[in-house]
Amino acid sequence: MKMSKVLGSAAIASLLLALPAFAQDAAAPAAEAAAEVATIDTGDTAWMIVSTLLVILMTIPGVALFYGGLVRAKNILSVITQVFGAFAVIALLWVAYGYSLAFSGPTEGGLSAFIGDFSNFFLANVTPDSVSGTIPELVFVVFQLTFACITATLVVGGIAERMKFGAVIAFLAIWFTFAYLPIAHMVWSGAGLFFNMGALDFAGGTVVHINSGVAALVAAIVLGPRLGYLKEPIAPHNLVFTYIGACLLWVGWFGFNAGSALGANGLAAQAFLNTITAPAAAAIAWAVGEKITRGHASALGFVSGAVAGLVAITPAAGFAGTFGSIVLGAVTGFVCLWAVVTLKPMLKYDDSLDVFGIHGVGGIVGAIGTAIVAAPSLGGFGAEDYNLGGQLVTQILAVAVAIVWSAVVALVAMLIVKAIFGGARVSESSESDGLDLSSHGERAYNS
Amino acid sequence: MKMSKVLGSAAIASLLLALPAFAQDAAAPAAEAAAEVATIDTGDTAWMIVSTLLVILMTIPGVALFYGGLVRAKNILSVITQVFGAFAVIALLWVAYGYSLAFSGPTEGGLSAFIGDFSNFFLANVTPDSVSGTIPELVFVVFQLTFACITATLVVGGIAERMKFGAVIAFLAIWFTFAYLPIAHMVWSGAGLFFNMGALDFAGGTVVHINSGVAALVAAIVLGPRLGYLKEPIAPHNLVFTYIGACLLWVGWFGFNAGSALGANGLAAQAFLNTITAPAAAAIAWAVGEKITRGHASALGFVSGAVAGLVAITPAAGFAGTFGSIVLGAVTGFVCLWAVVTLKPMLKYDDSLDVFGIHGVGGIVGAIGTAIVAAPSLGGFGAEDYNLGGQLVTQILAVAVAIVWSAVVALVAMLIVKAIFGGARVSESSESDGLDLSSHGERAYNS
Amino acid sequence: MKMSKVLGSAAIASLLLALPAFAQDAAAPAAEAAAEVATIDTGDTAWMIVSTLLVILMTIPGVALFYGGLVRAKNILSVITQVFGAFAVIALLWVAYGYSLAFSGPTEGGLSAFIGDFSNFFLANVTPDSVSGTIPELVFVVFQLTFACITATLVVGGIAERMKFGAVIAFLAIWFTFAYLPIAHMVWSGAGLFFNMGALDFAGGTVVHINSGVAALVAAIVLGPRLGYLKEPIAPHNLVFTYIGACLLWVGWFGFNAGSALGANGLAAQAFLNTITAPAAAAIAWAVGEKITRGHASALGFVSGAVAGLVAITPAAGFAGTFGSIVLGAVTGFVCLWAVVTLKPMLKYDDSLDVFGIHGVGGIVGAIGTAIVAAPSLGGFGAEDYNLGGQLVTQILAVAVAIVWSAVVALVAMLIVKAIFGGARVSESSESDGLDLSSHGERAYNS
Amino acid sequence: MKLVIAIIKPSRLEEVRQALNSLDVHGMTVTEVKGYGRQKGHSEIYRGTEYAVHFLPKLKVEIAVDDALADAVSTAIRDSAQTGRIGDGKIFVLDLLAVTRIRTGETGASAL
Amino acid sequence: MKLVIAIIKPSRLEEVRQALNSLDVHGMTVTEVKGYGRQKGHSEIYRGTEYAVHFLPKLKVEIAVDDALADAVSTAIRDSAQTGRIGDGKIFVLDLLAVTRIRTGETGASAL
Amino acid sequence: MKLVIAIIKPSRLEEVRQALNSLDVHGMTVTEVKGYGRQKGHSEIYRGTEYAVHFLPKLKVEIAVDDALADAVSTAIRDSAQTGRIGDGKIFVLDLLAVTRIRTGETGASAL
Ligand SMILES: Nc1ncnc2c1ncn2[C@@H]1O[C@H](COP(=O)(O)OP(=O)(O)O)[C@@H](O)[C@H]1O
Ligand SMILES: Nc1ncnc2c1ncn2[C@@H]1O[C@H](COP(=O)(O)OP(=O)(O)O)[C@@H](O)[C@H]1O
Ligand SMILES: Nc1ncnc2c1ncn2[C@@H]1O[C@H](COP(=O)(O)OP(=O)(O)O)[C@@H](O)[C@H]1O
Repeated sequence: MKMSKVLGSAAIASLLLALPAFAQDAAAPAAEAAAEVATIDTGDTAWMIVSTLLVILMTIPGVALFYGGLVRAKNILSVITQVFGAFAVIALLWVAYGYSLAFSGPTEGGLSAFIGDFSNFFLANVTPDSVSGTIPELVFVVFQLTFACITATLVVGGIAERMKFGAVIAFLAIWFTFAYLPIAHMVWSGAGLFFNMGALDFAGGTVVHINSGVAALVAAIVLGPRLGYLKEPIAPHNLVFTYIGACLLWVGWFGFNAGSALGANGLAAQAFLNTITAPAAAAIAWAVGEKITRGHASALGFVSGAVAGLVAITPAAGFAGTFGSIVLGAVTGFVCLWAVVTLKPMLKYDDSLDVFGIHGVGGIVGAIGTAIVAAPSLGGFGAEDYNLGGQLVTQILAVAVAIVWSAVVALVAMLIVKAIFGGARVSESSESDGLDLSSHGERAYNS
Repeated sequence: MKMSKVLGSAAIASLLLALPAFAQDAAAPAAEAAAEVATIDTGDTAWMIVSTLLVILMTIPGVALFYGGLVRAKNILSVITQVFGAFAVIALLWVAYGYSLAFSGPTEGGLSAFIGDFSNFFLANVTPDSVSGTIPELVFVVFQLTFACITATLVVGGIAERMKFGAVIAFLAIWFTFAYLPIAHMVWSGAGLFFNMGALDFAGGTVVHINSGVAALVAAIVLGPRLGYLKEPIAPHNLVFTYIGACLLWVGWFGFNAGSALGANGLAAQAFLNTITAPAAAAIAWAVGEKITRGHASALGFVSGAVAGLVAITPAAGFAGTFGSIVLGAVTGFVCLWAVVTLKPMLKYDDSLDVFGIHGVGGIVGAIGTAIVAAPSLGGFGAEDYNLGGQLVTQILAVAVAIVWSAVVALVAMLIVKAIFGGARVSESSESDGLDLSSHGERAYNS
Repeated sequence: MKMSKVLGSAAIASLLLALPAFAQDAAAPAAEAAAEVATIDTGDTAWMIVSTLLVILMTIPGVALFYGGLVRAKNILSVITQVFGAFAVIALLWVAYGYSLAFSGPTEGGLSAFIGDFSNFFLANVTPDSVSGTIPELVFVVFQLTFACITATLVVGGIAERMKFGAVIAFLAIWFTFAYLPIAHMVWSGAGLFFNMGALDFAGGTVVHINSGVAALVAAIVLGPRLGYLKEPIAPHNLVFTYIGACLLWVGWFGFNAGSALGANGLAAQAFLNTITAPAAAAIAWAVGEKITRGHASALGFVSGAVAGLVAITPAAGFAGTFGSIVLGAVTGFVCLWAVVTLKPMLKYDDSLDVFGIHGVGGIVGAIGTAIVAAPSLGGFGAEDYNLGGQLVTQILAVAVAIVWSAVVALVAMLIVKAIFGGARVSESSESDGLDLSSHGERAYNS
Repeated sequence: MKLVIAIIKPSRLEEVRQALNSLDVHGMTVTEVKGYGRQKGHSEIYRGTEYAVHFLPKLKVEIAVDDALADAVSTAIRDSAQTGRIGDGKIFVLDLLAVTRIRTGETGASAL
Repeated sequence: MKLVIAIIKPSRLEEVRQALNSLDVHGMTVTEVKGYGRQKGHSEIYRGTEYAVHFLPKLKVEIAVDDALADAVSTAIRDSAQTGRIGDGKIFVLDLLAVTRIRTGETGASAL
Repeated sequence: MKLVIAIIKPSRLEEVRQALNSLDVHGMTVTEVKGYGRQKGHSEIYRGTEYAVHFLPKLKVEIAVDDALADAVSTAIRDSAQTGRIGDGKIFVLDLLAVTRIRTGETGASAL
């Protein structure tokens, strides 16, 4: 088990056997950790601790504000409370069984390709001196905890302004258990299916973004549109909050992407740089697209583009060269603008805050694009014997499996929740009074 | 003196001689530092620098927003300015004599059990190359500076919406000098009373939270309730600001708690994990308590619970096991909910923003609870020969002394301030116009 | 080239040959890096990665909120979008040619004293394993990128509420290329003019603050005042946003100043401490000044003073002793208050958000003050053979050159932009409707 | 002329506006108000303190019309604003002595 | 019927509401307004620029009542809203031609 | 007495206030309102969804005056509020039966 954990924790590091230059330094930890006397590197540990809290900053208040500003004033508390509640619940579930199911278990045989086991139930056998790579295993545990939490909270954007609070939490808990954990295991565990297929996902484009985007879409469709959707205006009530949220997402994303190097090194630096260039290019692309098609480059456009770019670079952060990251970002900016402005109205679903349009679509573009930008011939850091065609197939395969898996689980979870809560939606009058008042007994703003 | 400083700085590290596993690594620094040629660890230094700025982030804007959102729109500037002003003043006082009185002085004899001396007046003898443990002494100086600052600003919540600006600052300066400094010395200095009693306070539950909670309560009582208190509604004017503040408190608290390990290591990792689990459990507990007693789980409830949990885990962060931290958090969530919802109305005092209800009560629960969750038999990291009963007594003793000390100083300080400023309260008309306008000549919101 | 890059990157480190105590450790990296096999220090790398994202946090959302809260509700989106757009564009320009022109090129001859060359066009020859000092060169690249970005966004405050969006971006791109890059090169490159003159600028007082303050002033004058300026009230629409922005500026500034030590060490610690004491003293000075002259110490006064103090300590952060930083801060607080309250109305220019009054004036006071506070006789860390008089002359010379250079480029850039965009200002009706609606087709606040 | 003042539920504004348009009434002034009446308010709780909120958000719509149109306008508003649930609001009619269009100085019905 | 319009200090609303309740008047509409009059405003300073603020926050309370009640209502408001300090406000009484309850279509006094 | 109600552009308030002062009218009540009329609104776009905004920000200024002053006040407002561009607003004049000053209980013109 220890062995597989180390592999698990060193999953990303291992992927880098691809990268010529700093392969040694990067892969070293794994080996070392496996050895009898493992020691930690305080510099790597410092950076990973910071990365962990950065991802928390992305979630609370990052995601909460990004979403909260986009809803009407009567629903903001409901949205930010759903995010906060989900964060707290998923954090405890992660400690209870999430980490164990995602990263423990045998290296092969049985279900090991799909899910781990309970050998670390409530972090059994994980002590302050357990080491994973060059950092304390507990740091790896909390770093991964934050990924699980933010993924769940992202889904909130799809069902905003109409779902019962308890139902939201229950839905996310079920979905986390049966969709997030297996997919995280498949991608990052040494025993995982995708991991062994050689799928590239540096910081979780598939696990986090495709996964949450698809779940949000399914949930939104099952739930049905908000009252008055497409009939009356439903304008964002405070774009400054949305802007603050987007900025905190960007800042926190450095922990998310550069942190996925699992150390303070040149790989982290490249991932950091790509996490600036891709969203910058995507923000500009989205704004230019708006300017051309609508005559105005909007504030919401800039920040939406940036988030789309961040999503797209996530799986490629450590594999793309500087130029590749710019191109990937720009392309994603245009594609997501199209998804939000053209695709959504076409299909008439009410994904309230465009979780699918930005995280789902952006995640897919990123996951597939990773195969391209990782190509050494295109300035990427893929292996010497890199086979673009083959990698493309692998990526598409992984994406397809993830989409189907997440969609099915989300659908079933919604049906269960509907059954338990006697419908997942609040009453019409509660919805028109606003969820802040009807679900939480408060209003956000008073004089 | 140097010796005691090192002990002081390594106080927490030393406590960990308790912890079997990583005692060596943790205690090593102290020894090393004592040796002639001390060198710093860049990884530990990086983490401690970051921890320091995280605690500043907790204060400005963290505490400011958490409190500011809870007052009426006409008083928000007064609250956030009191926080900002107190931060600036206490920071300078810390550099002038605070650090010296808290951490310098002889190891025994005279007042050494209660207070230090002036040997580091204006940081005399502290140069960029002085070392404390594995970090530059100056890093320890600023890290501790932030603790002093946040403690003072927390008190602002108790006297909000009615006290003269100058009086607030003067009161805090006096209280800082005669209550914060001695208690910090007693707990953290190698020569300190509680330190030598063996009281456990990992990150300052007694020094920071009990201390400020009690001072706020006393000040609030001396000051009397706000006009219209319990007669007319005094609703929070912007719960989104309160939410942002709470999130920044949580994020910053990782520097506060994990930073108190004074390095980037497994101990920091355990403290970090506990700083996620305890507040998560407390937030859920508070919300569930509300749901049961009032029918709604509120946004304010979730964040209040989280803060209560953060307070409670503070003294126990490095001593509690994962499970213990969850239990401690949950218990605190319920107890603080009771303190705020039942105790306060019962006693009719107007602790405007529940500093006592959350920091005072939460701090007491945490300080006493630490004795329990630290027990190895309960998965804690107490010493091998850990004696729960004895530790309980020690903790309760330390808490009692701190409460009395802080209360007496706060009372005297208020009386002095009243005398100097001809009453500590603003005029009735100033209070009903709002302090923003009457004390600062501004309004926060214009079109 | 590599050599000069190393010097460039180690520029600050080298300056510290001045500092007796830790000169060795500080300068070591440079040498080391120059050697064949350079290795990174993970602790230094961790801190520098964090410093980089802190400077981004200062910019988005820091600067955006600080400025956004000061404008009227109808223009806030335009301001924060200008900041966001500028950040994205300058980031890409930096990667494309900015880094190369600022830090590459021959060590002497030709234009090397004024500007670099294109040898690192699109980061050519910079790989994840290139090392600069004790950190990956890519970390140095992104750290410097953030300086370029924030400098450009600071200028936005001068032209707020009246300039065409495209014109703002174009103006900043031109000014960045012909003013920021050369001045950054002159100050920080081993081949730079000021660098070789021995001008002291620890973290960019001249490059960032004087530079942006002067550009903002010139742009504001060329643009002319806002409609109704000095006739009707133009009050800040949300001082809480301004407060949040100011706090994030302060927190982020630790990355800016302490990060300029390029490592996690005692020098960084001193810079960190000074970055607390100077702004604290300046905030108090400004507030006291207001209290005396106007009867009220205001919230806006406190935060404006703090920012002024941060600006002033920037060039001196690593050279000033604790006491010197306090004095420098206090003096700057008073001077900038005067500049904003007395000088501006006197000269009747409409520097909307006082970029010149705070960054320009504060930067000048700081740059000149650095010569004084760096004097060992005054507790500073100047070289043993420190010559105060001579240093003063050098500093004033550097400041003068920077002022003229920035002003001329800004003027020309504005004229070019006016020509291209058929006037740089929006129409009168657009201005009175507000730029949010007229330039971006949105409103920030809805119900 | 008459000044018709209607207190309606915020959600009905769009319907009312369209109903008036179909009567060729193309001008109105709307104010956000708080209403108190038969419709019960709600209570909010913050940190355990409960506040009874008696006043509910409503919109006040003011329309100046020619005498001839007054009844038609009232009826149109009643029909378009009605939900049948308590709190639908009221319509008040006042006598309007004079009207001036500021831009042109026109007065009387032609100023509407 | 009459439409009684009172401009009062925000802090007096609760008293006024209760005074009207005791007259069995259970309906009113309240608007946040800014008032200008004898009561002096204040000045605000931002970064040294001083703004004279002439308008002060007030509440406008509108109550439609049967003629018989009009005087009683005015008196009740005057007594409950009075602080004796400048800026207490005014009470205006207008003639009200017609009232309709939107929910039911009732008109006249019974619609109140 | 009369109650003069003017709907004006927000940017004209200061001019109107001064014009009234010069007529020795030192009291008024101002409300932020949204206006609908000939003046076209605008459209806003968020994430591709377009919203037509029909209502524009206006200010409602209410002035109670003695009959004798009513016309002068109307004229003063018209002149000071006029920009000549569409959307300048309207002036309505209503009959005012009674006025009371809450502070003193004075009634009639002397209460103004
Ligand atoms: N006497 C009144 N004077 C002024 N406004 C009134 C009066 N009575 C009711 N209103 C307004 O009408 C709204 C609806 O009245 P309410 O009695 O709640 O329901 P309904 O109109 O269905 O009887 C109230 O919220 C209030 O704004
Ligand atoms: N002529 C008027 N027309 C309309 N409203 C008025 C008039 N005079 C005063 N008011 C309103 O009454 C409020 C109080 O009037 P003010 O003269 O300040 O004090 P007082 O009512 O005690 O004389 C003002 O703020 C304004 O809202
Ligand atoms: N019939 C009406 N009843 C009430 N208010 C009206 C009426 N017509 C116009 N208004 C108000 O007057 C404002 C200006 O009217 P509008 O027709 O746009 O321009 P103008 O006054 O120049 O003709 C509108 O925004 C509205 O607030």
